[in-house]
Amino acid sequence: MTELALPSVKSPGALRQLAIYLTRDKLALCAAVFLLVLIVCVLVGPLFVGELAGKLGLRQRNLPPFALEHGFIYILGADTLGRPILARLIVGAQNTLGIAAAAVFCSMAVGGTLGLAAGYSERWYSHVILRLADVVMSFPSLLLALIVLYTLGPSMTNLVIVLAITRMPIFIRTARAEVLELRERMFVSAARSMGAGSGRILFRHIAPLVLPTLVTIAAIDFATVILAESSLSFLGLGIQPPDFTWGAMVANGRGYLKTAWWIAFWPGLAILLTTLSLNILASWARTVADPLQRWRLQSLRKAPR
Amino acid sequence: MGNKSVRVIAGAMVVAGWAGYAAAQNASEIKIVLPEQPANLEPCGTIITNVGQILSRNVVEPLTIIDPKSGQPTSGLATEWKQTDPNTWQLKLREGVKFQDGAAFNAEAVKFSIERMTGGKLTCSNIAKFGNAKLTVTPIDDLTVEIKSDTPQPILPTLLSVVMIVSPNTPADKAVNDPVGTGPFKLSSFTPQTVVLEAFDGYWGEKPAIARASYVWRPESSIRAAMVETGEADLTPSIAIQDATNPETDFAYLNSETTAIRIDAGFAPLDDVRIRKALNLAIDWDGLAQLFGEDVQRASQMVVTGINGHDDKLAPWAFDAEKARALIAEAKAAGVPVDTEIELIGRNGIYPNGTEAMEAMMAMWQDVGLNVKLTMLDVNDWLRYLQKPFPESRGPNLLQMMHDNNKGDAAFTVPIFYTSGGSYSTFNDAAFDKEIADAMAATGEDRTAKFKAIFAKVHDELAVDIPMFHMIGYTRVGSRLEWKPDITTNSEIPLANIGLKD
Amino acid sequence: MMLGYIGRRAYHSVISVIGLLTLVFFLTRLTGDPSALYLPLDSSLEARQAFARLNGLDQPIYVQFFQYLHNLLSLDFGQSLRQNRSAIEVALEAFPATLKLAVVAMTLSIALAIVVGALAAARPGSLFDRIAGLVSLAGASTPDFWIAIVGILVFAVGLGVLPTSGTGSGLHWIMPIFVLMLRPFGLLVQVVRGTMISALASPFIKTAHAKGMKRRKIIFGHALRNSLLPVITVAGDLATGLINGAVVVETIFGWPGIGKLMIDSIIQRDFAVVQSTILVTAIAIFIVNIAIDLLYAVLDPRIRY
Amino acid sequence: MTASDKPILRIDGLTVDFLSEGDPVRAVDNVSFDVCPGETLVILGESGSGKSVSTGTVMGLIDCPPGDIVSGTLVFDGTDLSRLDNEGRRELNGRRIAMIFQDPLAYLNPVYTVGRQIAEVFESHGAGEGGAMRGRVVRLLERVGIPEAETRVDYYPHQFSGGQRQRVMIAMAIALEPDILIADEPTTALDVSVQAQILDLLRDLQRETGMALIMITHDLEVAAAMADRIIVMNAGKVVESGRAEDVFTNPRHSYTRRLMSAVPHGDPKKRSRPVEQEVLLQVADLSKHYKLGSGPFAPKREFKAVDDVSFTLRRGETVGIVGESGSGKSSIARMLLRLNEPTSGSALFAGEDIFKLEGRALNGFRRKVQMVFQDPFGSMNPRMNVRSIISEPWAIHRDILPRQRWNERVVELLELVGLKPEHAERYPHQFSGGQRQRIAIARALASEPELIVCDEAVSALDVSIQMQVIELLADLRQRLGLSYIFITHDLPIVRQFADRILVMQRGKIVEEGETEALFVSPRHEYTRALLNAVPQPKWLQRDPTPLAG
Repeated sequence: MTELALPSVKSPGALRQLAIYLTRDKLALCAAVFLLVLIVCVLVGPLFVGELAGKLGLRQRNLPPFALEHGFIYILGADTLGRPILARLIVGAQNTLGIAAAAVFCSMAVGGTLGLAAGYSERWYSHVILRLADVVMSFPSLLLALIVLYTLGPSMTNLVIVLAITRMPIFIRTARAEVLELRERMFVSAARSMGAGSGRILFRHIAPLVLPTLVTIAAIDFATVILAESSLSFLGLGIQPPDFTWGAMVANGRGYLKTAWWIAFWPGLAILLTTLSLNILASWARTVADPLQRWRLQSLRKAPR
Repeated sequence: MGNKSVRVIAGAMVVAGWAGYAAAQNASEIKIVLPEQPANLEPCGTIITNVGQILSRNVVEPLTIIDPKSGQPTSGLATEWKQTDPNTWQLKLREGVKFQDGAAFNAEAVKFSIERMTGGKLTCSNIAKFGNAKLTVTPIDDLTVEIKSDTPQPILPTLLSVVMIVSPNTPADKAVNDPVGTGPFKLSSFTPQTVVLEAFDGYWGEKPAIARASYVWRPESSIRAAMVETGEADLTPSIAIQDATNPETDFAYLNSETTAIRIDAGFAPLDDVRIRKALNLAIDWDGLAQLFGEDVQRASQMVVTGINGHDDKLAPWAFDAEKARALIAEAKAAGVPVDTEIELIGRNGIYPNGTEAMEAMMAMWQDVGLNVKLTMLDVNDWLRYLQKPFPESRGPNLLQMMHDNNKGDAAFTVPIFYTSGGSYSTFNDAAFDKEIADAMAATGEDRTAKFKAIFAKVHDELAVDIPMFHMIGYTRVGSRLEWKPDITTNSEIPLANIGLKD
Repeated sequence: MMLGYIGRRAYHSVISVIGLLTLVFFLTRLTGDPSALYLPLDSSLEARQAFARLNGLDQPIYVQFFQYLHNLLSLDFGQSLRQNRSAIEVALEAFPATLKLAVVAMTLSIALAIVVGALAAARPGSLFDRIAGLVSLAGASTPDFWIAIVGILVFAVGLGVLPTSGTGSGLHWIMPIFVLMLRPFGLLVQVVRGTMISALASPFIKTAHAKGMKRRKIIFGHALRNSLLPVITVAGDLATGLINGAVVVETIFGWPGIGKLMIDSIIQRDFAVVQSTILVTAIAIFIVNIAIDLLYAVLDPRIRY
Repeated sequence: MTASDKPILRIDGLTVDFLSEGDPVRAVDNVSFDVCPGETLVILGESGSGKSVSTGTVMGLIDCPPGDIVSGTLVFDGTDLSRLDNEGRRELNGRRIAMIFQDPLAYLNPVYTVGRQIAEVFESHGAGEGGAMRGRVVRLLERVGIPEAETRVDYYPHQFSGGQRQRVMIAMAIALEPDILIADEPTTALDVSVQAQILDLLRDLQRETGMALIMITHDLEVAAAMADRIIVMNAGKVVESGRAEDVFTNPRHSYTRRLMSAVPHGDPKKRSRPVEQEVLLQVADLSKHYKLGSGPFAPKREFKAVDDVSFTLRRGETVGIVGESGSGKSSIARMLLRLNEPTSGSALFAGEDIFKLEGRALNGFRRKVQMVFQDPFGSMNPRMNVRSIISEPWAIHRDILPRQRWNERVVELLELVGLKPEHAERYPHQFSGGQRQRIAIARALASEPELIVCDEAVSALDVSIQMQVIELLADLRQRLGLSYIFITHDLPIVRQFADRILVMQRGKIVEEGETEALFVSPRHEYTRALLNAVPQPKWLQRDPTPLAG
């Protein structure tokens, strides 16, 4: 991972600066707006369309999109049980993003902490942690997921646990690598010479500098997790009906791609746009973080000739 | 960029590629695409769909063959049979039959095959059809055998349709992947990609039109359909209804599978017959039927027409939400805890659109005020609920299930479902067990009548299950083939019956 | 020294592999007794118990485990319940198919990603850069099974230029490879671009300019060579993660590889095969990692083990 | 040939902006100068004076954030450089105009052998191919004084010492005998002795090839040693220019005068008042050995970073430890602060052995001894603002100060080190080098220490700033009765600040003595070498006999 350090976001000035940089990159702006809208939908949407999403309409199975006679909610068409796809997209977003967010957060928190420990100390447990990471790394994550889900049963929580575990190594390794570099920095020696204990150095001095990197990875991982979840659904082990996610919607609709493409298309598109937005924002953040690149996002005014 | 990259690769590969891909198979060679890879090719496992569809009556042949129309056994490798006493049958064997390895087909070979099945040294699925009967086979002469059983076997000839005769040179103590039988085709190769059969010149019967058949497998229905459409394959025995879009090539057939929901009558509120009837009444059957295609038949019992014991008069439950609500209210008044959560246990991929069906039914039941919650399980967990011993932890539950009886007689259905000892049965009623025992022992008209009575009672009085539909399978048959699926297609695809247009 | 290093790595990997196998053993056993799966639905309880006895599944789990370890010592990896032959044989038979897929896909992704990424980095913000970025990210953001099925419907059924699935001619490779490439290619382009940009900003590039070197030589000779290391790291992780993509691709395109085998055998509870596949893939992954480390040493003279 | 008077390069009214958020930052403002063949022009200025930028434009190297040439002409040998396209520029670079940089390690590509990198110069200008080139490269390396050039030609940059790397850079630059060599701070990162050698090399090469040499430096000695003519830059403007001797002997511009006055000269008043006899620190037989040989090629051997060092420090005294890089002076500092454990030896601080302290005792000791590091930026957490940086010692040692008094104390300290109260809310990156070092000192003072160890505390700063910081330290010493261990590679600086000086070489103390005495009559030859290494002004050197064409 390339070293990323977002400009300190403590002062409001920095925040405004970030906002300005965002407006300079149209693509990133669109991505941000899209995600914003999405989050709003997730928060308030279910209140309005919650029960519609489960409402059977066997008489309007596979209703094609852009037909308004059944009402606007059917604008994107209806699925194999005649349920409005739009409503299901909104409700599905809640599960999809909920699961991804939870999984990514867990793996970042746990993996990050383990990585810090493994990087800072030379004791036995740092070796254990690394071997652990190796084990998970050399364990095809889909298989791990399948086994655990078979063992624990495919519930929402277990799904989160599995996805979190499979994504953990990357955080462990990155955090460790960063710590190995940071702990040799002068200000760490300075702190130690002042008598600061390991805990203080680790969490007051090192962690804050590792965090931005982890956050950026998390953004990219968020996308990975959404995709992983959809792959699980494809193998029939994602989240189980009556609950559903975008991945599950794509998986269920895939059989109809030829006859009723819209059933799998819209959720597929939703996944694509979401992950794409996250990736775009991540690479935008990389540019902002890089002092050699940041100027690309600045308004450069030349002196009058 | 991604697309550009494809172009690049394509460009690179087209040259090398074209030849291999475009080479059309020659006329008498066909390719069949199955939904899944056969785990093995053990002839004793032909009742497993994807094994049977390859081996049964192609490589290995049974002693008797069930006639799809009547459900009665007809001559296979055994030409005629008679019952000498309730426990004993005597068979005449076909003359001039050779095994593909040159060994002669005779009474000894039959003895060997049956003992190999029943020996218990290898896992033999087919033997399950015999229940726990102990068979002793004694050759009378070269082409006559006598089969003795410890219990009366009124329908032994029917049972014999699952006895696949293998060459005496087959190892008797371990399962094999290179079966040798008497069939019109012999196994040419078995790789993770494909199984290839080639015509066997020494076949006793008439020479089939097909010279060579290769089997491949694709789990995605849409892809199987596409393969036949593009001519990469000539036949796929099962595609999902949504893929059966072309009347020229796609044929529906009653596939002897009956779908149902089992009610676990052991728990309140399901122990109350009113609730069980309400469950039957609450479903919008016509609406549900759309999930499986307009040709599905609404089922009132667990066997299809043509199976001895099927009761054509028996009318299925009709959709009547009001009546359902009334029954529930009545039960509630009588103190039945109707609000208890009822777990609806489904199984992933049990049949096309099975999951959607469960979702729909859950919604409908909730609609009439029953607290039904859906849980989808994978096969292995689902089996724990299907078969005894049931999990201790279970509460009131409904189980999605599918029953396939293409063996011509209700005997393959009734005992497992409705006797106290039956491995699917959730209730025990000594009197009812007695009735079933009688039916099992009876023969002819009497037998048929008894089974009909049983189905009627199950449906009208006990309502311990919710028969859904007699299912329709869809096959896609390439334009150059002359073939129609029938009720046996799920268990066998005799290549000999496939003709070639030209 | 080099040998010593490899020895150390090998030792670590052996530990992880053993840990892995133990984990898999117990996890899989937790998914329940498979007897019922292998017998027809209407088979009796006795039949099932007989089956369990026949395959030693009735033993207490720790006994089974020691039995397993004991057999391992004599390189007996157990029998496949499903295919009634040696499990390792099954795994090894399936492995090459996947290996071929992975190697081709990875090589192409890396090669293409380097070219595209380098060109994008040469003129950051240019039209090419933006398009390349968008396309690559989109590639990395699409559910692979979805794109696979769409691909079949379009190229095989619609246009009829490619075979739907299966193996054989070169044409059969195109779609699986393409689907498998999407994600690695997408992510690698990002990495290459990022590292190239920072490499192009590094002082020795100034020197090269001061020498009067040609721009092309500077980009591909100096900058690229120095930005390869992180690319290789990421490529390595992607390669090890490729097995997941392989599962989907193999399932859809009927490719008889180890990924599909893995999933099938866990679904079928064919424990011995699951363990064997894990063993094979884990070893493969371990070899990849070693190779990467050695590649480091080759590419960067400062790195010595 | 001798310095002709016809300029090979003439720059007129060059103005360069750095574009950034909002208004552009003027880096170079209307700068004009020229240089003739065989002549050495020194551009003298402190960091940020724009001296590097002006020459960067000559090579067409302007780094991000993007530079923008607002106006000015750069005429090289009759061609206007600002009108050249990339190809034309490429033709000139390396062939007729060459450049060497401050930090050779960074400016050499780590993954290619030096031989290859030098050969590239020939290739780029179609001046030779494959086998033949190797010979030329080797000869070049020999010329710039790389021993065993025949084999080292295949070595990688990291396998050379700092001085040798700079020689490699030079070899690369002179490969095609350019008309102009631009040297941007070529010796700044090097030890004085090495610096002298490099300067000699440059002089010799110039004499041989008759090339013009444009030398950029902030170091007055170096400037004096090299310059024929000199221009002094400050804040992007040329403030003074002329013959070196004139500028140095009677500077006219005020800024130049300040620079000159910043040149250290032994001024007793900066020394501490007579010291008490109480011994504060007693170091005995201190050693630190490192096990080497983790590499594949290096055999297992032991490296003695610090070898059996003993010295004493009285309360209120300042001891200077002088030595070049790798002499082990910093290792001593790190051990005294318990950052590294010694291999053997003892150090009694106020009677207690530092190396035996544990737990609370150790914390107590850490309060009394503080360190000021070379790189103030690196020694501060970029994520913490000045307030939390300075108050960190109180957060660690709870008993020093009650929390409610922190803020006012921070303000006191800031004022004490000459900063403003409002600085408390800012972050390190918002300060200049000198200010950062003041913050570092404030932090050191926060725990009311008795001894402050300064490890190269001023080396990274511009000369004028250096003096201010030294004065601050001296002033604090008076007011707070502090003791210092002052570690540096720069003799002149300690001369006016330290009471006693230890000269270290390869982990050993080779000479110890009262400052004046040591400067006037150095006994050990290494000390002498160090003193002589300080370059002599060119106009005092006996004039080099010019070589014929």
